[in-house]
Amino acid sequence: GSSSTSGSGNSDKDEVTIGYFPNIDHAAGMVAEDKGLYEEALPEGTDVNYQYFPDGSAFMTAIETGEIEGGIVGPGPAMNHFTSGAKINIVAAGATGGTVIMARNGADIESAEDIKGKTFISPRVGCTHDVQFETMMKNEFGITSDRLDGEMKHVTGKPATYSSMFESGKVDVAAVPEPWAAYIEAQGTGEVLFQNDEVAHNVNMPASVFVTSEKLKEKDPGMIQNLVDAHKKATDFVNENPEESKEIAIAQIKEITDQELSQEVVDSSWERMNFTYEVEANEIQMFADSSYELQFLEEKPNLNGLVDTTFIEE
Amino acid sequence: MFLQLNDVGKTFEDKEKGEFEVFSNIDLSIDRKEFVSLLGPSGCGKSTLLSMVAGLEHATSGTIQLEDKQIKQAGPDRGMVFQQPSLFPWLNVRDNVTFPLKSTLSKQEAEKRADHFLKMVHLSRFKKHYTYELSGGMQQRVAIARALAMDPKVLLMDEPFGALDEQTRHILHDELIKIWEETQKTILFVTHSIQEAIKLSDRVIVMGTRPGRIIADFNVDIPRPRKRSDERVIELEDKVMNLLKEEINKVLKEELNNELEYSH
Amino acid sequence: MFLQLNDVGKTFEDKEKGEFEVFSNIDLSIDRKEFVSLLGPSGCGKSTLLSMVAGLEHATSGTIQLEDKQIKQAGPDRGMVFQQPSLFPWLNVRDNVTFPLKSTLSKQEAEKRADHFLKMVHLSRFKKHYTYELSGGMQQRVAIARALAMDPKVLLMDEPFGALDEQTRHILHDELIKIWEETQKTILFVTHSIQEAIKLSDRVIVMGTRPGRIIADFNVDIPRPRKRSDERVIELEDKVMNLLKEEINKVLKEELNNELEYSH
Amino acid sequence: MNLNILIKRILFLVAVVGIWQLIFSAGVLEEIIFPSPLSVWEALYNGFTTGDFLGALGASFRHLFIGLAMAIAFGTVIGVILGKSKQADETAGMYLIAMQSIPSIVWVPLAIMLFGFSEFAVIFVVVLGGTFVMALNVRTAIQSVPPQFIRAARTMGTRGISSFFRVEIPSSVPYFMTGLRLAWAFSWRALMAGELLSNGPGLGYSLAYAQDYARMDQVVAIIVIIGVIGAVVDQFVFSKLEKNVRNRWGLS
Amino acid sequence: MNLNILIKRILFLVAVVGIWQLIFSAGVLEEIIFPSPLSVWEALYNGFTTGDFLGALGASFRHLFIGLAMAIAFGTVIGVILGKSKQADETAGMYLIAMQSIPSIVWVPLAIMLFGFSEFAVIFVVVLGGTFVMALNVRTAIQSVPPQFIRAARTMGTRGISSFFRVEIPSSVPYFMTGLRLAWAFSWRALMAGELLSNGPGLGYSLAYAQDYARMDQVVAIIVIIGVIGAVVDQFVFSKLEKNVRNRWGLS
Ligand SMILES: Nc1ncnc2c1ncn2[C@@H]1O[C@H](COP(=O)(O)OP(=O)(O)OP(=O)(O)O)[C@@H](O)[C@H]1O
Ligand SMILES: Nc1ncnc2c1ncn2[C@@H]1O[C@H](COP(=O)(O)OP(=O)(O)OP(=O)(O)O)[C@@H](O)[C@H]1O
Ligand SMILES: [Mg+2]
Ligand SMILES: [Mg+2]
Repeated sequence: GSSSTSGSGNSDKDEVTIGYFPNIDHAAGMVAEDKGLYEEALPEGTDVNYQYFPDGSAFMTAIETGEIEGGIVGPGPAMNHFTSGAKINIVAAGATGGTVIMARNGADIESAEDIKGKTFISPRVGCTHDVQFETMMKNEFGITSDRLDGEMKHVTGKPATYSSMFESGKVDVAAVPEPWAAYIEAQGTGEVLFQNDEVAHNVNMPASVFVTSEKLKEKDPGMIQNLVDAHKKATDFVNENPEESKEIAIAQIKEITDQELSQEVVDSSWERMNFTYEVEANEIQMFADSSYELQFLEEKPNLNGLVDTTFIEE
Repeated sequence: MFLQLNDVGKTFEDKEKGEFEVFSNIDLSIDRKEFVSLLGPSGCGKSTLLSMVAGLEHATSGTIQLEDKQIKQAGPDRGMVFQQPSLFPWLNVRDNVTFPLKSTLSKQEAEKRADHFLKMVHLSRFKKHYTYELSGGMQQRVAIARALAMDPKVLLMDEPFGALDEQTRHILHDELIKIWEETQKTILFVTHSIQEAIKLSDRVIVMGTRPGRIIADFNVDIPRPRKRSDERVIELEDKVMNLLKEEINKVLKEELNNELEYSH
Repeated sequence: MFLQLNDVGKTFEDKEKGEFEVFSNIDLSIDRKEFVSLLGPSGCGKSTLLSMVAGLEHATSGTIQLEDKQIKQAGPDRGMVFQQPSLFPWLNVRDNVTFPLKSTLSKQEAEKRADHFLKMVHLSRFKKHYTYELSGGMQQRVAIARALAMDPKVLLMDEPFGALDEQTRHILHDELIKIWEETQKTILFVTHSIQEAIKLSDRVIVMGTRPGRIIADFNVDIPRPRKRSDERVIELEDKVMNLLKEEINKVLKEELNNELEYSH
Repeated sequence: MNLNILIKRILFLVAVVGIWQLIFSAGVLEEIIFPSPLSVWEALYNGFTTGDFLGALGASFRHLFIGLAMAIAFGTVIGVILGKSKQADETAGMYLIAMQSIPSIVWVPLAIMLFGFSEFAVIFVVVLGGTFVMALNVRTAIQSVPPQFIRAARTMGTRGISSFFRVEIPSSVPYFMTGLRLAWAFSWRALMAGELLSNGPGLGYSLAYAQDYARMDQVVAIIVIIGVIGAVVDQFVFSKLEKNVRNRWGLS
Repeated sequence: MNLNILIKRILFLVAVVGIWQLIFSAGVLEEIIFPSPLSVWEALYNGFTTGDFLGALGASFRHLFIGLAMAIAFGTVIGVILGKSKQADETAGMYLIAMQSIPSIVWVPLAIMLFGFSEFAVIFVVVLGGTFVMALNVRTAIQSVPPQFIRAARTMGTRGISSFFRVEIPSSVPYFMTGLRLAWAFSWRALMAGELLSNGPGLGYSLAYAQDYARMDQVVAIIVIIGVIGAVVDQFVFSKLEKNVRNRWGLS
C-alpha cells in the first residue's frame, strides 16, 4: 500500500488530506475516495490526498498535528484524545455496529462463563471494541479483565492477525471489528460467540465517526461543511448501492492492504453494520462513562463540545 | 652434563612464507651453577632456543636434556623470566609469587616462601600492591622472585632488563649477581648487550644470523664485581664487537634494502 | 654567546601536589656548532630544560637567548627530535619531512629538500612508505631528517635513541656524528647513557636531582671516532659514573621506599 | 567531581528547562503536543505517588534482569566456544555479527508471533538484544589473552583446564566487563522496543499507553525516567566497573 | 578469506536451513506462525520482483542517508566543541551520555507528536539515534590527539588553527571512523524503530505491515533482508574502513 502524504501539516486551502482505515465500517470513506466525492464538494482546484492509518491513536495524532484535516476513526480514540485535551470535533457518524465477539474453535467456549481464565484480544487497550466487549462482560456477566484484577487476560493486536492467533491457540476470544469477524468465520478458525447486536453500545453508538479539528472549525467551517456533505453523500450511496459499494470496498482494501476479501466475507460483515451519519452526543457520553467505569479514563469524562451535529443538520 | 643440547634445529612452518629454518646443528653443554649468556643480533634465534629449553617450543631435530632427562614440555624445574612483563595483573605481588606454589605447598608455606624471595629482591614492602602500581624494574624483580620461588634447576632469562633504562639496569645487574651467588642457580641469560653479557656471565655464547648458529664461546674468567674500565673487560668487549659487526651489518643491510651500498 | 641560559628556573603548578620546582638557577652557555649532551638521572629535568629551549615550555624565572634574541615560543629555528616517535602516521615519509616546509617553500623545492635529507639518513628508498611500515630506528632517522630539513640553528634531541636496541643505537650514533660534521649544526642532546654522551659530544653536562641542578660540565676533547676501549673514554666514564652514583641512589631509595636501608 | 562542575551542570539543566518553558509560554505549539515543564513534573509526581511508574519500573526490571542474565549466560557460552575453537569461529563467527546487526525491535513481531503476548516475548527480545554482543566480546576476550600469560603459566607447570581457569578467565575479565556494559546497553534498548510493542506491564508499555491517550506530559515524563535510568546505570554501574577493572588490569 | 572458510560457512547456512525445514516438516508449529524456508524464499522473490521491497529499501536508505548525514554533521560540531572546551565538556558532557542511553525507539512517540507521520519524523529519530554517539566519539577523538603530535608541530612552527587542521583533524581520523561506524549502527537501529511505528514507506514499515496482516513469510523475509544489509554494511564498509585506518595510523 502506498499513498501520497501531504508531508507536514498544512492548512493550505488548496490541499486537503483525509484519513481513514481500510475497514468495512469506513466504507463511506472508501466510496468517497473512489467516487471523488470530496473533490466534488470542495471548491474547484482543491487537491485531496488520502492517508491510511494503522490505528486510531495514530489517526488522532495526525489530526492534532494538523497533518490531516479530517477523516473517519473509531469513537474510542477520538474520545480518549478529547479527554486528554485534544481540540477536535465529531461532526458525523460513519457506521454503527460491526463489533462481533468471536471464540476460537477448540477453546471450549460456549457461554460467557467459559471466558473466565481465558485470553481475549482487541485492537488496542481501551479501543471502541474493547470497551464494548468489556462493558458487556462486566455488566451482564460480572467478568472483568486482568487490568481490573479480573479473570480475563487481555492482549492486543491487529485484527488481521486474529485468525492466525486463533489457529495457533495464542488467544481464545476476540473483540473483532468487521470484516475480520466474517474473515475468521470463513477461515474456520473461530465462531461467533456474541453477535454484533448483543455487545454493549451497539445499536446507536457509532462504530466509526467523522472527526475534524477545532482549529479548522474556527478557521474554515465552510470546508468542514463541504467534507460533511461529501460524507453524507457517500453514506447515502452506500445504503442505496450496497453491491457496488462492496465492490469498491473489496478493491480498496486489496489496493491498500494487499488482502483480497471474498465476496462472502464482505456480504456477511455488511449484514452486521448499519451505515448512517447520524450521531447523538449522549450515546457517546454513555460510551465514555462505560470507558470510565472500566478505568480506561482517570477522570469522569465530560464530553461537552465533542460532538457537533450542526454540520449534518445543515 | 647438566644441560645438554645435541644437534638441535628448529624450523617454523609459516603459512605465508613457507618453511623457515631458524637454526640447525646447535650443540651446547652447560654446567651446574654456570651463568651463561646468549648474545647475538636480532632474529638469530636466541629466544627460540631459550623457549626450547623451557619446553615452550619443540625442537624440530636433535635433543635437549636436563640432568640426562629429555625435555618434553614446560615444567617448574625451569623458571623463566621474560622481557615483557608477564606478571598477572589480577593478582597482587605476593599472589603472583605464590602462583606456581599453589599445587605443591600449603597456603601458609607458599606465602612464607614468597615473602622470603620478595625480601631477596627488596620488595617486601610491596607485597599487597598490584602490577600497575609498580615500575618496570620492580615488575622484573617480582618476576625473578616468582621464578626463584619454584626452586627451579635452571633460571632462563630472555632479555629481562631489555625494556629498562640504563640506571635501573645497572642496579638489577648487581642484584642478580648477588641472588645468583646466594641461590647457586644455573642461569641461561639472553641479551643484546655485549656489555651486559660480559659484566654478568661465566660464559658468553655469541650467535650469528642467517642461518642462526653459534659463532663463538668465550669463557669470562674475570673476578666479580667486574668494572667497565677493567682492561680484560674492554678487551673481551672489543673481541665480541668485532665478531658481531659483520652479523649486525647483515641485518642492517636487509633493513635498508641495500641502500647503503649505493648511497655511500 | 650563541645559546645562553641565565638563571633559569621552572616550577610546575600541580593541582594535586601543589607547586613543584624542577630546578632553579640554571646557567648554561653553548657555542655555535657545539655538540652538547645533558646527562642525569630520571626526573632531574632534562626534558623540561630542552622543552624550554624549544619554546614548548616557559621559564618560570630567568632568560633563554638564542643569538641574543629571547626565546618566546617554538619556532623552526630550533628543530626537535623526541624519544617517542612523533612522525605523523597519516603522511608518508617524504610528506612528513616536507611538513614544516609547506609554508615557506614550493612543493617542488620542499620535496627536493626532503629527498636530500632522506638520502643523508639513507632512507631514499622509503620515501613513499608510511610510519607503520618502518622500524623504530628508521622512524628516528626520518625524524632527524625532518628536523634538519627546516635548517634550524639548533638541533634539540631528547633521548632520540632511548627506545632502540643497542645495535641499532650504535649505527645511529655513527650516522649522527657524520650528519653533524656535514651540516655543522649546534646539537643539544639529552640522554641517560654515560657511554652515549661521551661517545658523541664535545661537552657533557651532568645534572643532579632533587633539586635539579648542574653538577658538572666536562669537555670531551678526545678525537672522533671514539672507541669504547680508549683510555680517556674509560677515565671520563668512571668520573661521570661516580658523580652520578649518589644521584641514582637518591632515585632508587625513593622507589623502594627506603627498603634497602633495613633489608641490607 | 567537584562542586564547581556540579553547579555548572545544574545551571545547564535549569537553562534547558527555562528555554522549554519559554517555548511553551510563547504558545506556538498546542499544549497537547508540547507539554509544559510543570505538567511533566506533575505527571512524574503523580506517576510515582500513585505507584503506576513504580509498578511499570518493577516489571521492566524483572524483564531486564531475567533477559540479561540469560543473554550473559548464552553469550558467554557461545563466546567461549568461538574463542577457543578456530573451526567454530570460522564457521559461525560471521553469522554472529549479522545477528548482532539486526535491530532488536525487528525481533518483536517474530517474538509476538512465536510466543504470543506473554512477558516471555519481551524477555525473548531482551535476550536476543544482549546475547550476540556478549558473545562477540567474550570471543574477543578469549582471543585476546596475552600469549605471554599462557606461556608464563606453562613455565610454572600450569596448563590445560587449570590454565583456562587460573589464567585465561581472569585475564579476560576486562573484555568481559565491556561485554557486560554493551549487553546491558543493547538489552535496555531491546527491552524498550519489546515493551513498547507488547502488552504490558512495563515502562515501554506505559509509554505506548500514554501515547494512545495523548498524554504528552506522561510521554515526556517516561522519556525522562528512561534517560535517567539509562545514564545512571551506564555511568555509575557498568562504565565505572569497567574502568576500575581496566585500570587494575593495566589496560588504560 | 579462503575457499575453505567459505565452504564451511555455506555448509553452516545449509545446515541451519535444513533444521528449519525439519522443524517445519515435523509440523509441531502451525504454518501461519512458522513459515517454511521455501515460502520465505518465495516472499523474498515476490517482494523483489514486484518491486515492493526495492521501493521500501529505497525509502529506508533515503531516510538513513539524510538522517545519518545530519547526525554526523551535528555530532561532529558538538564533539569538536566539547573536545576543545573543557568548560563545555564539564557542563554538557554528562547530558550527552544520558541522551545517548535513551533507546531511540523512545523518541518515536515524541517525534510523531512533534512532526506528525511525515518522513521527517523518521529522519528526526535517525538523527537522534546517531548524533550523540558521533559526538561522544568526536569528543574522544579530539581529546586523544597525542600531545606529542601537537608539540612536534609547534617545534615546526605550526600552531593554532593551522595545527587544528593539519594535525588534530588528521590525527583524529581513527576515532572519527569509530564514531562513523557506531553512528551508522545506532542510526540503523533507530531507522527500524522509527519506520516500524510510522506510516511508511520503508523497510520497517513493511515489516510492521506484514505483521499486521499475519504474513510470517514476509516478516521473516524482511528480517533476513535487514540482517544481511546490517551485516554487509557493517563488515564490508565501516569495519573495514576503520580497520584500514587504524592500521595505517599504527593503532592496532
Ligand atoms: N612462531 C613463529 N613462527 C614463525 N617464525 C618465527 C616464530 N617465532 C620466531 N620466528 C622467527 O624466528 C627467528 C628467530 O626469532 P627469535 O625470536 O628467536 O629471535 P631473537 O634472537 O630472540 O631476536 P630478538 O633479539 O629480536 O629477540 C626470527 O626470524 C623470527 O621471525
Ligand atoms: N607538566 C608537568 N606537570 C607537573 N610536573 C611535571 C610536568 N612535566 C614534568 N614534571 C615533573 O618535572 C620533573 C622533571 O621532569 P623531566 O621530564 O624534565 O625529567 P627528565 O630528566 O627528562 O626525566 P627522564 O629521564 O625520566 O625523561 C619530574 O619530576 C616530573 O614529574
Ligand atoms: Mg628474542
Ligand atoms: Mg625526559
